[in-house]
Amino acid sequence: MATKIESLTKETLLEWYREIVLIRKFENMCHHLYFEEKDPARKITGVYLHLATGSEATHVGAVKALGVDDHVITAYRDHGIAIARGVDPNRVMAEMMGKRTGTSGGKGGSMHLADRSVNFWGGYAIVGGHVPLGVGIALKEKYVKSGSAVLCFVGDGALNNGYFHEAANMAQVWKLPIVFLIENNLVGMGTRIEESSGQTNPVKRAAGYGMKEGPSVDGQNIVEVYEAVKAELDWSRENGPVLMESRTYRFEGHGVSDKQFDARDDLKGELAIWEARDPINVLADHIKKKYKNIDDELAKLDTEATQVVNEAVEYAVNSPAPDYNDLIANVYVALTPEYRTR
Amino acid sequence: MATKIESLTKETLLEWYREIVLIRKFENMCHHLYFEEKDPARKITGVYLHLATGSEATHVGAVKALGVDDHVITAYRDHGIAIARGVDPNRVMAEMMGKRTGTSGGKGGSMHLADRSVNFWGGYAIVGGHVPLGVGIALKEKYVKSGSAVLCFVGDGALNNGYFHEAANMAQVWKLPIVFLIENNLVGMGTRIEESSGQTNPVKRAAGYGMKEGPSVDGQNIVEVYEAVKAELDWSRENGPVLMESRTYRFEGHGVSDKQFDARDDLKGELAIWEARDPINVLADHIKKKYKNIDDELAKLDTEATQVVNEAVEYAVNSPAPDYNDLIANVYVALTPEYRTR
Amino acid sequence: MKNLSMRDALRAALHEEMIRDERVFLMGEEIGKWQGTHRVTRGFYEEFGAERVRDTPISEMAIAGVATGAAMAGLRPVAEMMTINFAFLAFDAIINHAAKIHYMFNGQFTVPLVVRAATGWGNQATATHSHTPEPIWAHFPGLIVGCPSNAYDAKGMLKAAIRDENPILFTEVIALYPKPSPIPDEEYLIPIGESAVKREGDDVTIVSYGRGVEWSLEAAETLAKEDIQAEVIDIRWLRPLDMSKTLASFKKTNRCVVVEESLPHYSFGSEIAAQLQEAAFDYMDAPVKRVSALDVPLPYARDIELMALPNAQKVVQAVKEVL
Amino acid sequence: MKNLSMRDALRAALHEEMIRDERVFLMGEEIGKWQGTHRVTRGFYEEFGAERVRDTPISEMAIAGVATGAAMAGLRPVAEMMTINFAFLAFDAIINHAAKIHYMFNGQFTVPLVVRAATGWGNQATATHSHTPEPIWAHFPGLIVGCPSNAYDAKGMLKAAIRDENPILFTEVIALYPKPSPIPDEEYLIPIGESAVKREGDDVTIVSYGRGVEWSLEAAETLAKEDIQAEVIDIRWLRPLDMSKTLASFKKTNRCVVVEESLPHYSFGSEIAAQLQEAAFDYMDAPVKRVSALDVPLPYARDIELMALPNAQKVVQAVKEVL
Ligand SMILES: Cc1ncc(C[n+]2csc(CCOP(=O)(O)OP(=O)(O)O)c2C)c(N)n1
Ligand SMILES: Cc1ncc(C[n+]2csc(CCOP(=O)(O)OP(=O)(O)O)c2C)c(N)n1
Ligand SMILES: [Mg+2]
Ligand SMILES: [Mg+2]
Repeated sequence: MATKIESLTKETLLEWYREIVLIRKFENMCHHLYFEEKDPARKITGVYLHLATGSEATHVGAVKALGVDDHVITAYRDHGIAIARGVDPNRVMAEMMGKRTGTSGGKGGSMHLADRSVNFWGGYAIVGGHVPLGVGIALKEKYVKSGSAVLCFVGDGALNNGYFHEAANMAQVWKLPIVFLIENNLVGMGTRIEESSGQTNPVKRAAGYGMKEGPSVDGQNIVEVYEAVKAELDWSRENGPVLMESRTYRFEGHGVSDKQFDARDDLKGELAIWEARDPINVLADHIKKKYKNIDDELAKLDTEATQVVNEAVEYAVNSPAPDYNDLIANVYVALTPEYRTR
Repeated sequence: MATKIESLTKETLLEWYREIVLIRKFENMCHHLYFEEKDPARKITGVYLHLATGSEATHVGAVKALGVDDHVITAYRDHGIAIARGVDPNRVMAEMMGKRTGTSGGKGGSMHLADRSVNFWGGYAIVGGHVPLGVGIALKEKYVKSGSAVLCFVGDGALNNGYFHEAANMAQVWKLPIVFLIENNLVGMGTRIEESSGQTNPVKRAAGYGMKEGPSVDGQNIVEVYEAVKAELDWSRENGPVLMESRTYRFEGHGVSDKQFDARDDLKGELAIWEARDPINVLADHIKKKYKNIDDELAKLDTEATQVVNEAVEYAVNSPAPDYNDLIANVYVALTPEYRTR
Repeated sequence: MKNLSMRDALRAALHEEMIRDERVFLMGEEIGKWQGTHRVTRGFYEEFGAERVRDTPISEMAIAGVATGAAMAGLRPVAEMMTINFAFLAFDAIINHAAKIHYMFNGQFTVPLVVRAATGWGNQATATHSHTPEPIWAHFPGLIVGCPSNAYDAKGMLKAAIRDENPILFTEVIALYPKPSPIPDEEYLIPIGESAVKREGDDVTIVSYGRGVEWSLEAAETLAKEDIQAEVIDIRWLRPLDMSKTLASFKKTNRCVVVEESLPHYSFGSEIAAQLQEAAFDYMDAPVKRVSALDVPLPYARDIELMALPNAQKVVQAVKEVL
Repeated sequence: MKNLSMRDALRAALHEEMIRDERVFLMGEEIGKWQGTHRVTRGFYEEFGAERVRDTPISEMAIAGVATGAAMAGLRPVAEMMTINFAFLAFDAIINHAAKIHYMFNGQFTVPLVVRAATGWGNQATATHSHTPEPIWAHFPGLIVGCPSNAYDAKGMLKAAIRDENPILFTEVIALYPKPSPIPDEEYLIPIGESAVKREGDDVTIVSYGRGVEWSLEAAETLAKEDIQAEVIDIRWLRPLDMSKTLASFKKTNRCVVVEESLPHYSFGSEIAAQLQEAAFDYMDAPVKRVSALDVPLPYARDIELMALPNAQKVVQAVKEVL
């Protein structure tokens, strides 16, 4: 690790720092707008909002390993991945608020962010459902022999779903360029990995598919995540799928409608241990060790991130809501007679 | 192997021989009644009929390992398993002919044999669908602490289905008494295991569930199958599920509506190799080696088996067909008002 | 008699049945240690333990399939699908296994299984999480499908379901969980396949189930102010479908509006309208009108989502169209 | 012009579209080396190779899901479900993914996916293998659902489906595979969402799709001998549902019978009847009658299975009841 960080430029490290901090502030702002904001015009509403504080190093590190023509797809815990992939935070926040300027025009919401222009494919909320979609994208890239690969985030809980099993096997049979990155935060809602899974070491599942067993990396350490995902993506371009793991943690409850630490007292102690390895601090420590007198620069990035988030909120608040025409639009791609038979 | 056969009584070995031969003749009779029989009153009809010639040693050996209070469940290739478990061949044949005296009253047919009275649970035709049912039966036995276990046959092709994955994991998490016996005949319809599965060694899939990796046995050798299944069933009673394999072969096409060896010329050579290890001959050779001058006894069993099959046909032919009352019966357990609120 | 929310009425039903019959057990995602996503099983894990309150992996096919096997073997599982949307993953397990087994094996096995599932929408849950697909499930013989409209019914219906020998899909409208009804102290059951008149009236028949009953009753109050008396029928069980009260009412009012939270096509309203015109053609003074969700996948943004949702106002308007 | 069976007409459609557009590829169980369970893809593996004719594991969820992903990414997959019964395992993949993605992401992605599936029953395939559930799928907006009634339509409809940008469930009645129609040598397409008058008549309207059209036409011939002229409408696409020809016909005949191979409740007949009484109440001289399968899981035994199946005779009888 110490050696690897040496090879990264200051610019890169600061950019990563900026993004991690931005995502953290973005998530905290979402939390605030949902729970504390009083002005209805500024509130985030609805029954689902899954924050990813704690997993920022996993999200940013993995996404940074992608080339511009590579792809990323994930489940509902998707804000950080969207931002890391370069989706405009204004449009992400607008989506949270259900505005027409949102990435999905306000029709997808927090769980269904996507931005086709940066090959960020969403944002799906049926556990496991996005995994075959990711495999399908990889199939296309192999079909056209592009050399591009797909990064598919998979929750530890999602591994027990039939979708993962069938899609993983198919990817292996067809040797498709895809990295299944198990985002192992040890829990799915309130169920611990030991309670849900006969196999508690996710990468050991690779054997069931004759798939390459990739590394298990420290998900709080962005450099380690980046290096490992990059290597596995490159391997997968030529050789087929890889199953790897990033060990991380969920600092908040599963979603807004629950509070993990209310419901499962037995998990209480664990949070403190993981908070001690906050991905922001882990990266800041690296940077500070490598560059002396960097504190002002980091503080400036913090301030900038706050500004970006505040701006995103203003942008979202001031954006128009979708109307009836939006409600009925895009159910089908236009079924004009001429189109239908062209 | 040589040592193991020593411990078996002559009576047992001859009984097994009788059953293997009976099943073979039964299957051949089904083939005849479907393809060659001219008299419509004697024909087996319909679009599905899956014969299990070639797998008799796997079926009989595994079923014989069950105690009377243990359970067995399987897919549609179920005739031999039914007969081995002691279901009356008359009623099995009646079911093939869709008669009211059939095990399922003529409503289930070849694919849905079952006999509750001998803990033979069927007979299912959605690939993988019976696997969670078997796990549910095992759950019940653990719930009531009976010490009984479940034998669940699973085809090599069925392993790639979400049902298997989810049910296997759940069985492991709950440590249920069930043995998943992979009936590996190398093919699902026309698709070879290497073409369908990233992992071509079925027992290696156990790792994905943290499950006990059981043995891979020679499925043409009834003694080996019996010993291994018995040991794993006993292990599972105390410790939870096991994944094991029996390597066998399908002498016929997948079902009646296809002909494997027409559709896949590339598989042609293989059949001859496997026919050389016909389970009947393998067992007969063992018996003949162990007991001198046994030929007459074996011949007598052959003749008896022929009689049983012929009788079954007559029984079925002379049985009544179900009528309109049967058609509408058993959709629901009676919904009488008194019942509904009792 | 005490007031209980539908959540607590369901909780009481489960509790009573678990006490009454040791074979009854629960399985599902987050029902135990986490106390249930909708808190219907709050406290059960602590009271009944891990054998009878079984937290499962995220494996809907196996939840339904394993519960079916356990039911065949003699237990009486109550499986929870966190929401009915996820039950789509168990479509085969429920429709092509649980609902077929009794028939297919000619009565050798029974499947006394209850699959509970939260249903309904209107809280920005988006397209994949906003189904109320009861009619789709009720298409298939072998399955019973019920959906209560209030806490009182919920308790009696769920208890009847748990005691029944058939596989039952029992859906619970999320928006109704907090709503209270007076619940008697004595035990009661509501028979499977029995619809109910929830309000009497001579001018128009409104037929509904689940949350639609609430909109219908609200609409009936509004209409009453204009001296239009609506009779409101709660179907309660989409299968077996009891048309007796609806038919009797229609023969009196000669006009009918069907109200459903679900999508319009090949649905609840379709079936009720088809049956009425078939069975009571000579009594029809106007076409049967249907009020349902807008025919779109449901969106996230609050305002347009609410535009797509039926409500009392839309019911009032439909009634006026058939008068 | 030559006579082709529906099987060969479909084969020709697939073949032409694969030649025309390199992005079109096939995936499914046994479609390649095994030549297709129903032999629709016979010879394709040899001609197009393993990249474009992809044999899959027995993984219906992944077949539908992977095809959906490939479609989003710009390919034009035609996925085969060996039979529609197995598509129940892909219910979520098709309904809650393929059919939602275009809407949910506000048009960013399109899903030009065709899922072909063999449908129908009547050959002792038993309860789990005897579904004709098109109406259930057509309940959901975002999906297109088509089912041809003959070889000519099959070719034109499938070609249109492959060129369309929407996810489409395309079902093919097994009993119709061997039946021939004359097929023109020139290319033709049959527009999505267009129903057809298959026989003209003034006395009664018979509405159907798939195999029901055959029974309806046969019934019409029988009725013609008694001087009853039936107009037969083939709906062809259950979604989008084109009621224009049915309505026009009904306004002329004032009587209607709906014929379907599927189960009776919450189904095709329900929707057609509901729409007719809603849109043409003043034209109704009799209730709309429905002819469907008996409301049971289908049994194995031949005779009782056939009792449960609709047929021309039952259609004739229903027509007489509405006259
Ligand atoms: C098929 C399905 N079942 C259940 C749910 C409800 N649910 C949403 S998230 C979740 C937990 C997923 O856990 P994991 O995959 O570990 O992801 P994490 O939330 O930890 O990021 C569950 C059970 C769902 N959305 N889809
Ligand atoms: C879910 C599902 N998909 C497809 C089929 C069609 N099908 C029937 S048997 C079979 C092959 C199964 O192979 P395997 O599990 O190896 O069993 P075997 O036939 O070799 O005994 C297939 C694809 C089915 N019945 N169910
Ligand atoms: Mg997790
Ligand atoms: Mg096999």
